[in-house]
This record gives sequence, C-alpha cells and structure tokens, in this order.
Amino acid sequence: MNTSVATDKSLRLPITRLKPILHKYGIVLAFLFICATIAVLGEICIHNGMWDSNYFLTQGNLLSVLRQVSINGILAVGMTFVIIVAGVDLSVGSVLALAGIVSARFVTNSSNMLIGGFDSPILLPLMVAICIGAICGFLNGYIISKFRLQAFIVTMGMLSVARGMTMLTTDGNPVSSLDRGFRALGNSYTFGIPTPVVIFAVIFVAAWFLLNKTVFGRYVFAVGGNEKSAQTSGIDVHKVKVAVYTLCGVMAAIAGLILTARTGSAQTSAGFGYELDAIAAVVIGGTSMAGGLGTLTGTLFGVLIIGVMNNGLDLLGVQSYYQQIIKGLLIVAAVMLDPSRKQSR
Amino acid sequence: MNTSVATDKSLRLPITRLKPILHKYGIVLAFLFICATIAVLGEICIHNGMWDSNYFLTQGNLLSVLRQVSINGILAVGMTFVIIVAGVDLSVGSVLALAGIVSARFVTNSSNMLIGGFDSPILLPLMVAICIGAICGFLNGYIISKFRLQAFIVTMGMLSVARGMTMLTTDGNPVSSLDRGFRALGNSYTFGIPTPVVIFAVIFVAAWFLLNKTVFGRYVFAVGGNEKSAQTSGIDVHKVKVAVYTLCGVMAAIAGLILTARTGSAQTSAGFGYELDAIAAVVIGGTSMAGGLGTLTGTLFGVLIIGVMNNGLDLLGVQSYYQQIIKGLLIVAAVMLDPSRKQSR
Amino acid sequence: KDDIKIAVLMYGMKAEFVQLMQQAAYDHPLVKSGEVKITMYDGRYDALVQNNQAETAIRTNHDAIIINPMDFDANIDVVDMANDAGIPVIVTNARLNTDQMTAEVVSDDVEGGYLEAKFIMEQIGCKGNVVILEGPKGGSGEIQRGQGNEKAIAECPEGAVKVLERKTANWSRAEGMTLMENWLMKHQGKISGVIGQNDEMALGAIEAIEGTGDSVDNYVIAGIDGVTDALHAVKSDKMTSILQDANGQMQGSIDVALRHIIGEQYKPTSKVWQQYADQLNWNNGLSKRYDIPWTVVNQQNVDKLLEVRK
Amino acid sequence: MNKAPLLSVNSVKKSFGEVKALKHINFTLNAGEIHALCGGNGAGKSTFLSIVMGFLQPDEGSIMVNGKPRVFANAKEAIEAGITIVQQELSMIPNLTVAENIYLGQEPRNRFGIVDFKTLNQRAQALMDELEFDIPVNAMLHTLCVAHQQLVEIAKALSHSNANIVFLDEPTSAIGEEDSKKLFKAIKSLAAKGKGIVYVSHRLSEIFEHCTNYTVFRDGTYISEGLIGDVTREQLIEQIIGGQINEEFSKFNQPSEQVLLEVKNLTSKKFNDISFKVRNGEILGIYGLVGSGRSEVLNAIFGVDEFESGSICFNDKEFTKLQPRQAIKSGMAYVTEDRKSSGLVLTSSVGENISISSLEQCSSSFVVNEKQESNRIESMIELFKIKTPNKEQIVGNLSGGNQQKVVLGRWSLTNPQLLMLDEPTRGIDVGAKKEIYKYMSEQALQGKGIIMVSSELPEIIGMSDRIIVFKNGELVSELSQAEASQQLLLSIAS
Ligand SMILES: Nc1ncnc2c1ncn2[C@@H]1O[C@H](COP(=O)(O)OP(=O)(O)OP(=O)(O)O)[C@@H](O)[C@H]1O
Ligand SMILES: Nc1ncnc2c1ncn2[C@@H]1O[C@H](COP(=O)(O)OP(=O)(O)OP(=O)(O)O)[C@@H](O)[C@H]1O
Ligand SMILES: [Mg+2]
Ligand SMILES: [Mg+2]
Repeated sequence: MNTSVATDKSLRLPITRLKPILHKYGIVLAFLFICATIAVLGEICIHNGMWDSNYFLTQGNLLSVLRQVSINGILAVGMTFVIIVAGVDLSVGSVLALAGIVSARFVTNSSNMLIGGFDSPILLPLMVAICIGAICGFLNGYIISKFRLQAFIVTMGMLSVARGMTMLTTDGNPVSSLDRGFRALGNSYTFGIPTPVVIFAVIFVAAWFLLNKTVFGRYVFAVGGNEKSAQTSGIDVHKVKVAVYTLCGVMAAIAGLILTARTGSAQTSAGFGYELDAIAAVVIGGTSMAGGLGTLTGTLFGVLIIGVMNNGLDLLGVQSYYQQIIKGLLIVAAVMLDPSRKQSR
Repeated sequence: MNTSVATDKSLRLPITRLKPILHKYGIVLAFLFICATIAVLGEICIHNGMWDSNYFLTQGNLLSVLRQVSINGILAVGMTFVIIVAGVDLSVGSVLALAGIVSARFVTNSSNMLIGGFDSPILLPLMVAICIGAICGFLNGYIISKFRLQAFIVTMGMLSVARGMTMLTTDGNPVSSLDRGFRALGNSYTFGIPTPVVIFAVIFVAAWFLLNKTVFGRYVFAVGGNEKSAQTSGIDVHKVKVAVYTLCGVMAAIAGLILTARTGSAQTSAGFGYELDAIAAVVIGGTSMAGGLGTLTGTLFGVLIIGVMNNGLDLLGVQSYYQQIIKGLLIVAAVMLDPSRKQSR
Repeated sequence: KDDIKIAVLMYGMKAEFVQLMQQAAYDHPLVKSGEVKITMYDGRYDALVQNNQAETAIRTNHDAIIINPMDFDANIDVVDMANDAGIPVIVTNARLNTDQMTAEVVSDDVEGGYLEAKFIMEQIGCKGNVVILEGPKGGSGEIQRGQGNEKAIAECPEGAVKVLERKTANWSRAEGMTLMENWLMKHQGKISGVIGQNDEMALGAIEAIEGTGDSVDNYVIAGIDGVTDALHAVKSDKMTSILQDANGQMQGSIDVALRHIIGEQYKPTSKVWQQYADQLNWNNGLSKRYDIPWTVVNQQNVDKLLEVRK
Repeated sequence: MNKAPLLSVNSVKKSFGEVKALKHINFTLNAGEIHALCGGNGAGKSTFLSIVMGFLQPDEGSIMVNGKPRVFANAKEAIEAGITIVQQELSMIPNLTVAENIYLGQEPRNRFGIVDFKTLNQRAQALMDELEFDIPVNAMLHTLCVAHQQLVEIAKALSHSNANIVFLDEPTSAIGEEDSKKLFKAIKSLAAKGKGIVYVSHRLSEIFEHCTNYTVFRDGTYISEGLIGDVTREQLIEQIIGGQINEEFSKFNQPSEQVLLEVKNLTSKKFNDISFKVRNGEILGIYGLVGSGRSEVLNAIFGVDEFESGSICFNDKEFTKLQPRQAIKSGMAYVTEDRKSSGLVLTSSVGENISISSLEQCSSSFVVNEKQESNRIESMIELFKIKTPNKEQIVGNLSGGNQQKVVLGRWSLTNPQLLMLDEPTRGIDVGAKKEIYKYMSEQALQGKGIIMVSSELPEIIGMSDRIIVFKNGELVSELSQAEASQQLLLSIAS
C-alpha cells in the first residue's frame, strides 16, 4: 500500500533517474557525517590530551571496525531480501546460535583430516551450518507463505524453537577449544584483510548481483511491492518467498560459523538480540518495511553506521549510559538525513 | 497493503458479517485448546503421582495467571492501537523502565504525606509516570508522523534512549525499599481480585470502548487501513498517529508502575524485551501488522495464551529448553488455528 | 513423607556457569539416588518471572526453594512467599537484600573481585595501566565485584595504577572482545592488566589481543567463575581465573535445604563439606550464611579442576 | 445564487520535478453547471482537481472559491469550504463498513465523540435509497466488487450535504450502464439545487448526453471552454487530442474456424456451468452487469482463482487446474479489471512493470540482459504512447490512463496467443482507445484469440465478432456482431 501522501510524491520525480545515486548519497551523507563527528571529537580529545593521536582514523581501527561489522553485515544482507518481500525474520539470532553450536561439534570431531584436498575443519562444519540455516529458513518461508501467516509471529516462533534446540544439542554447554584451522575463519587475514571481512565482501557482491541483475531479484521486488499483481504477472510467489527466507537462514548460519570461529567457542547464548541490529541496519539503509523498496548498498551503509558508532563511542570512552542515548539519537538522525527516505514508509 | 490473493476473496464474502465473531471464535478456540492440553497433562501428572491435585485449574492459579499477564496485557492494549495504525512500538520495554524508576524516586520521597485526601504514595508517582510515558510516546508519534519515518527505526531509537536515561537517573542503581502503600498497587487485592488485574480490566474496557465506539477509534482504523484516503476524508492523520503513540507510551508507564510496585524495586533492567511479548500477543490476537485490521478482544486472548502457556509449562516443570521449543510451536499453532487469520497478512 | 521436591529457581539458563550449577544439582547424591526430586526453573533474566515461578513452585507443593536471584531487591518477594508458605528458602550464588531467608550459600563477590584484582596488582607490581570489563550496570555482581576490584587497586600506592577504561560488556565474550579491540586501538602498548569481572569477558579480551597479532604474554588477564574455557586458558598460561564453586554453592544449598526439611537427623551428603573442611563449617546446617570459598586457579590445581569437568 | 462563480481558477502551474503536469490552467465553474472537464491521458485533469482539493499545492496561479481567493493546505479545509471529490483511483478503507466509509470524517456523534452507529447506518441507508444503489451499508468494503466500491465512493462524495462543488473524476469508468444512469440522475438533481459539478470522463457520449459546459486541457494547458450545445463531437475530440480521428471502430480481423480456447462446463461459487469457445483470429466480447461473474470466469481461466469443476482446453491441451505461471507459459495474457490491486506493482518503475512477465525472454541463465530489456520496454512505451518522462518513473506517478497502457504493454511483450482483456479501455482517452482497438484487430489478424469483457456497449458491439452475455453467473445468451444491439444486450443482461 503506497500510503505516502500525494504531496511527497512530488519528491519522487526529480530523483527518479538519480534515485539510486541520491539514495546512496543520502545514507552516505549520514555515514560521513557520523565519521566526521567522531574524527572531530577525536581531534578535540587530542587537543586536551586525552588522545595522543587520532585513533579513529588509523587504518588498523577502520579494519577492525570492518571485522566487527562483518557478522551483522552478513545477517543484514539476508534480512534485506526478507524485508523487501514485505516480511521480517526475527529468528536470525537463534538460527545463528544453532548453526554455530551444531557445526562446532563437527569441528572438534574432524580435526585435520582432509576431505578432497580441502582441510575439513572448515569444509564439513560449513556444510553442516548451511544445511541447518537452510532448513530453518525454509520452514519460516514455507509456513509464512503456505498458511499466509504474518512473518513476525512465525519467525518469532522459530526464534524460540531454534534457541531451545541450541540449548538441547549441548545441554546448555558451550562447545570450545576449537581446531586452529577452523578458527582461521574468524581470526586469520587474507591478503592483509581480516578473513571475515573478505567473506562478507564476497557475500555482499554476490547478493547485490542476485538482487539487481537477475530475474529472481526482480521477482523479489515485485512480490514485495504487490503480491497479488506479482501472482497475476506469472510469478510463483510461494517459491520466491521460500527462497528468500531460506537465503536469510543460510546467511544467519554463515554468520554463526564466523562468530564461533572468532570467539573460539560456540555458545548457547550467541547471537541473542542480533535480529534487531540486522533489521536496524536494513531500515537505516532505506529499505521500507512495507516491502517493494530497498537497496543492498543502503544496507551496507546502515551496517557501517552502526559499527562506526559503537567503535567511535568506545574510543571516546563515552560512558555506557550516554552511549545508549547517543546511539538512539544517531540512529534516528541518520534516517532523517536521508532524503530518499521520505518515499518509503 | 492487501496482498491476500484473489482466491480468498471468495472466502470473504460469506463471513463478512460474522467476521468479528468468527475472529474471536478462532482465537478462543486456540486458547481453550491450550488450556485443555495443560489440564489433561495435569491429570496425567496426578495419575503418575507427580501432582497431588490438578494445580492448573485451581482458582488460585488462574487468578495468579491473570496477575502475571496484567503487565503484558496493559502493554498489549497500547500496542494494539499502534499496530492498527500500521506502526509498531519497540520502546515500550524501556519506557516502562524509565517511568518505573523515575516515579519510584517520588515514592521514596513522598512516604505517607497526603495530597488532597489521596495517599500520595500512589498518586504522585502515578502522575509522574504518566507524564513520562506521554512524553516518550508523543515524541515517537510526532517524529514518525512529521518526518514520515518508519515506526520501527524511530521507536528503536527511543528504546535505546529511554534505557540510557533510565540508567542515568540512578546511575544504574535500582530504587528499592518502597513505601507499603505504594506497593499495594502491585500486591494487594481489590474485591478479592489482585489489584493489577483490576487495573488491567478497567484499562481494557476503557480502551475497547475507545477503539470501537468513538470517532477516534474509527479514525485509528481508517489511518491504518489507508492513510491517503483517511487524509482525503479530512482526517488529521498526524494528530491520530501522535495520539496513538502517546497512548501506547502511557500504557507502558502504567505497566512500569505496576511492575515496580509488584517487585518492590525499580530496576534499570526492568522490562527488557517486553516489547516482543506485547507485539506477539497483539499479532496472535489477529491484528495485522499491515495495519487497519484488528480487535482488542483478540489481543486479550493473545495475552492469555502467552500467560497460560508460561504458567502451564512451569507448573508441569517442563525443562526450559523444551519450554522454549514448545512455546515457539504453540505460538505458531495458535495462529494457524485461527480461521480469520487467512484474511490478514 | 515419600519423596522430597525441591524447586531451584535460576535467574537464567544461558551462561555456562548456570549450567554447572544445574549439573551440580542433578549430581547431588540424594538427587542421583532419586530420593530427592529437583525442579529447575528458568527465570529468563527477569526478576518478576522468578517471583511468579516461586508462586508456582509453592502452589505445586515443593518442600523447599533454592533461588539464584536475578536481582538484589526485586526477588525479596520469593523469600516472603516461602516464609508465608512455611517452607525453607535458600539463597545461592548471588545475594538478596533481606535477612529473612532460611540461609544463604554464596561466595562473597566482593572477595572474588578483590582476589582477581589483587592477583593482577601483584603480577604488574602495582604499576601500569589496567582496564576493567564490567558486568551489566547496576547488577549486584557488577557492583560487588567492582568494589572488590577497587579495594585491591586501592591497596597499591596512590596513583601507581591507573584504570584507563571501564565499561560493561554484559558478561558476554563477543561484547568483551569488541570492547577490548576498540580499547587496544586507543591504548596500544599502554595496557598491562585486564580485569574481567567474569571469565567470558576476559576470554573475549584474550581473543581481541590475539586478533591484533599481539601476544597475551604482554598482559596480565584475570576473570572470575572458572568456566571450562577459562581453565584451559589458565592451563596455557593466558590468564588467571578465580573459581567460583558452582558445585559447592548448589550442593551446599541442597544439603542445607534438606536439613531444614528433614531436621536434626539429616547429615550432609555432598562432599563439599569435606572439600572445604577447614574453611567451611556445617554447623548442623543452622548457620544463616555459608561462604563457599573462592579458589585461585593456577598451574598446580588446574588439571585437577579440569578432570572434574570431564 | 450569488453572481460570483463557485470556482474560478487562473493560470495555475504545477510541476513534479522536470515534469510539467500543469503548464497553464484556467477553469471556471458556475452554479448549476454540470461541467465536463475533457483531456487526454496525462492532460492534467486529476492533478488539477487534486490542487483545488488541497492534496497538492500549486506552484503558481490563483484559485477563487465563491469569489474568495483560497489555497487549501489539506482536504479538511477544502471539504469545510464545501468541495467534495470522487477520486479516479479507488481510495476507501478496506476494513470499515460501507456506512463507516461514507461518513468517515463526519460521523454522527454525541458530544463525547461517541459514534451513533444507529443513525450512521440509517443515514447511509437513506442515502443509498435516494441514489438507488443497492449495496448493503454494513458490508465490509473489501468484500465489494470494484464497481460497488466505486458507487460507495460516489455516495460518499454526495453525502456532504453542505457541499456545493462536486468533483467526479471518471466515476463511471468502473460501473455499468444501469448505475451510470442512477448517477446522472443524482447529479442532475444536485445541479438543479444550484450546485456545481465538475465531471471528468473519456466517454464523450456521456458528456454530450448529460453535461452543460465543457473545458478542455491538453498537456497541462488550458485549451478552450464553452457550452456543450455549441460544440460538435468532432470539434471536441479535435480540441482534446489536437488532431482529427474518425471514431469508427477500426476492426479488420477475420475469425478462423480453428478453436484456440474451449471452456467446458466451468463451475465455481461465483458462476455455474460456463461453456464457450474462442477461435483463432476472433474477438469474443463478454457483456454483463456488475457482479455477473465475468471477471470471475477470466480469473478462473487464467488460474488466479480455482474452479470447482469443468475444464479448460487451450491449444488442444486440457487443464483442470492452472497457475497464472502455466497460463502465461502456454500463451495466455490477462489484463485484470483492477490495475491498482491486481495489475501493477505501484512501488516499482514503469520499466519493471512492463518487463516483469517476460523477463525470461530477455535473460540468459537468470541474468537479465538489461540492454535487451530496455529496448523491449522502450518499444512498448512507444507502441502504446505511454506518457512518462522515462522508464524509471515510479508507475504510481503516472496518470490513470497511462497506468492502464503499462499493463497492456506488459502483456503485449509476452506475445500471447490468447488475450483476455477485462475492461481494457477503462480510463483511456479517445485517441488511445482508438489505438487499443487497432492493436486488438492487428493481434486478431495475426491469428490470435481475444476475449474482451466490457461494460461499454458501443465498444463491445463495435469490436466483437461474437458476444456472450452473463447474468448472475450464468451464460444466458450468445449473439453475433450483426444481431447485437444496445437495447437487446441490456435487456438480456438485466
Ligand atoms: N506525483 C507525480 N509525480 C510525477 N508525475 C506526476 C505525478 N502526478 C501526476 N504526474 C504526471 O502529471 C501528468 C498529469 O497527470 P494527471 O493524472 O493529472 O492526468 P489526467 O488528466 O488525470 O490523465 P488520465 O485521464 O489518464 O487520468 C501526467 O503526465 C503524470 O505522469
Ligand atoms: N453484488 C455483489 N456484492 C458483493 N460483491 C460482489 C457482488 N457482485 C460481485 N461481487 C464480487 O466482486 C467481484 C466482481 O465481480 P465480477 O468481476 O465477477 O463481476 P463482473 O461481471 O466482472 O463485473 P465487473 O465488470 O464490474 O468486473 C467478484 O469478486 C464478486 O464476487
Ligand atoms: Mg486522471
Ligand atoms: Mg469484473
């Protein structure tokens, strides 16, 4: 339902052609604004001797910000698809944990033997994780689309179920002391870039291509924009939805694998509440929860904004209470700064 | 957005008039189903000696279930309005905490002196709480409607801000050892019924009347159903939205007051994650997150379903892992059982 | 009375330490033998939920309540309810702001915080900078362990040790890791000690340090609880952990509870009482407070402790 | 009656970005007039009305209401000033009842703001009776057919007793003859009461039959005005499209003997035992009153709805159950009656909407060949003369008629053997209609089959080789083009 009122339609036309650019522009603006603020505050800190140099703008710091955001980034990629089809997936956090803990058990069992040249400490768990993610996602999508239920409630159910299963698999205990080779997934570097960042980059590019260049991508937008029209246009709405939720589940699983590798232990409490950050990133990125509108580039910057914010506030040693307040205000500010915003609701 | 596909148009025509009844019917069915299950399991427990009598069906237990749900119930009432105008309020949990902690300080300061005959231990904090709730809610509504931002992100910002403020007011410490008179609000009985239940009942009836009998109620449905045509019909959409979010904030504040009174201390961590339960209750109750469609009666049963579920599983001493799994499944099952469901999405 | 039912109210089920306590409960001799039945409640990190569950436990005729409270004040109702119902109520692990409980079987968090900080002070010879990874703000754990930290630091000469940063990582390893990463960016080479108010956060710090290619040998790191990963870390000399004896707290609580249910003739069956024979006195189960001692985990005792976990 | 015109608008301009929707608009409405506002698709009629109603603000120009200069900030003010509108696009609240929708914003209430539902329903019923619309006032709106929703919208506009200016933007495009008659009856009595009516329509016959004055816009510019009496149909058309066309239906197809589609005993809740054939190169017209089940049958054939029994034989393939996807693959296309809810994806661009159904044809291994795609899109924009700044325009911003053309373009791209058109010329201007008829004939000439559902008698008689008539879910009669006449069809259908 396009509920944006006549008056603001006017905004659309001029930026139609540039819309993608302007859209990015808006969110990039917000992003740069936040970076600038932190950098400036940094300079102030230097001035009154709290900082020796501008820690924020060091390459090292920016790299570790990237590494910190890669997990939320991967979740947000999947979430973007889901939200564009006018859905939402609250279960990503739990699915992340489930995939993490189950696959972790395969790590510990499979240290260092080789499967077809790959060193299995990564290969086997990866496959396991992806399967789990796919199953959870598939169930979400299937139930939502088949019984025409609201995504919110179904995925909320999955949130609870998956978390319970996670606890069950190890009777609540973490799986720890994981194989070095596996942990490389989280804490090694590839061409001088943290491996998680590389993985995130690859996933992002692939997803971007999928959403913007393929038939499937078009169908995703159509289904989100108007399910009924999509159906009469010959799109298999059910398939599209199931595919999207499955994709989201797989992303959650991969994120879970990386988190496990990074922290060196798969914990039953992992990923608790991550869904909110992921959704926030997507929405900050300009994707409308009403469906049919959205960009992955926006999501990318949404993710970065959240990451830089946390990093900056920690660097500035802002007290946690103020940090929460500022974070809240910045999120809203970021959304306001984005001109393309006015279109979606 | 009415994305329900043509096929169910046919469903609609016949049940138009009965819809409300059928709707309640569906959710009541789900509710009774769950109660029955628990009762039966109870009998089994008795049979193999785990229970001495059917604890679930005792009046005492049912009363305490009611008391347990009253807080989520009050939140869900406000949330119903918000969701019907096609919004959502993630900040209720934090607003609850903020209102709770600030008003609690007025309790401790104002023990036993009297304001105009009322014993202020309740009156003063109540007024304070309501103001805080109203302010937070107003800000939510104003920003969402004025800048046409997505409710999700704005209220998420408020979630963060309000929580931060809560911490700030007492530097993270709880406010405790509260005046007896005030605590009565939470743990006393009125006409043999727990006071929180009475408060909830009063609020529910008032809200029901507001939503179903008054012009404002009509406008709420109109704005949620089709904002543009609501405006075309000369409705002040902005006012309606602001009013709805303010109402929701006030509800959160009252819930916070009751929670504080019940636990006898206002904690900075209070109400964490409550928003999900409230939204769940509303959605289980058949209100569509797409807006324009929903009933408070449905919400009431949504609240009861969640409450009975928690109570029953605890009574049966189900292990927490299984509890989570069962809960997840039950939530989805409850929604599936509801025939009217098929209409909304 | 045939079999005895004890309700155990846990504030939540997501932390490994809670799992250890839960396990300890099921491992108690009389529970194993089936004479005593345990009902575990998951408080879902919500004080009100715990109060509701206490109500439920009483309604289902449990003979005693053992509560590991979510909140210092908000859970006092549990004690009152139990007293009204005339059943013993034992507070374990964390404390409650009342003296009406039958008994409390706890480990003094102030002491724990002191021990870990003290260890670090000794290692760094009372000079250099430290950072503190705190528990959730306002929680009794954070407050009391924090007091302990302060106490130890204060024992160093005025201004000798500087606390560069202190911030909550909500008991979480992932959050601890991120926070530490950011601090490392800021204080490269300036941090000599890391005080984690629990092990998870300390372990997170270790990951962060190793993640930047630095070596943990350049830092003195300590945590509290003695979760399995921490023990492994101690073994490989990455940190020190102050072991909080989950087993002692839980089985001790059960023994005390049983003493009050059964009476005089009950003799404690858990081995904690021998284990700490010198520091812990059964006193016929009538003491108001049992302090389960902390154990500083080091190379000598770590293997033994790891054995138990297997 | 005061001398000052009810509404006089002077040199109003409005642009949306680089699109100049209104370049220079004058308009004058006097009491007692039924004033036809004429113009091609995208001429700016709806935009003009939106500006007067306060949905949009003008960039320049003056608006005088009852001699006083007014620019309304929102609809509320306009309504209070005595202006009401029936919008071109249906805009009602799906989950409120008919009565609630009609009186939305003006509910009978006591001083505590409590709605008096009894009076509400009574008033609504009274209004419906007065207008002779038979629609249950307590039915949920979303259960009504498009046509009935349109009637409710009309009733709503006429419910404002204090209103003395009434805008009707293509009110009859979605409703049948019968209801149109009732509507004009109502309009006339209003005009007689000294109110002014602005009537937008592409159906010239209606205009000449019922209107007193006319004003013509073209491409956002005021062209001319005058008394209907003083203008001939040809002249008016010339002013509207800025050129001449002869209005005969350009029909030059030849039905073959070969059967393309055979529907056998199709039955469902909404219709019963429907059987008919469509031959290659044939245009089959389906006539009936609203709710007679025409769309329902098309929905069933295309697989949008299930049907209970019977079968569909298309290209010698027998189907007892279909999905739109299969239907398209096997060569059907379906222009639904309600483009907004079941045709277009309003949030997407013109281009995306045109290519969505034929993406496979311009993609290799699921990757869209954008070069190829945009060529195909552009070709359709040209073929149907869709008025849009570019193919990236959000389709929701197009004028009603142009949206309809987008749907036609989409299906034309799938290059179907059977075209099912439900009210295909709804909201389309005279010029474009002509083109669509031409297009239909061309397609038929290439041996394709066409089914056209229409409530416009002239067009259905003018274009169909055969006409079948539906009456509450039954196929009651079949006539050849020669046999058919307006009176006959009407009498059979009702
Ligand atoms: N919100 C908008 N953004 C961009 N362009 C717009 C918008 N609204 C209208 N237009 C353009 O303004 C022009 C006039 O539109 P309008 O709807 O007034 O035409 P119309 O005369 O009503 O046509 P029709 O007879 O098809 O309804 C069209 O070219 C349309 O594309
Ligand atoms: N009298 C009615 N009351 C309520 N709903 C109706 C009525 N008549 C039809 N409908 C519904 O509205 C839709 C329109 O009916 P349908 O389209 O089959 O009639 P039609 O002959 O195609 O009329 P139109 O040409 O207006 O589409 C269908 O879903 C039908 O069930
Ligand atoms: Mg128009
Ligand atoms: Mg139809």
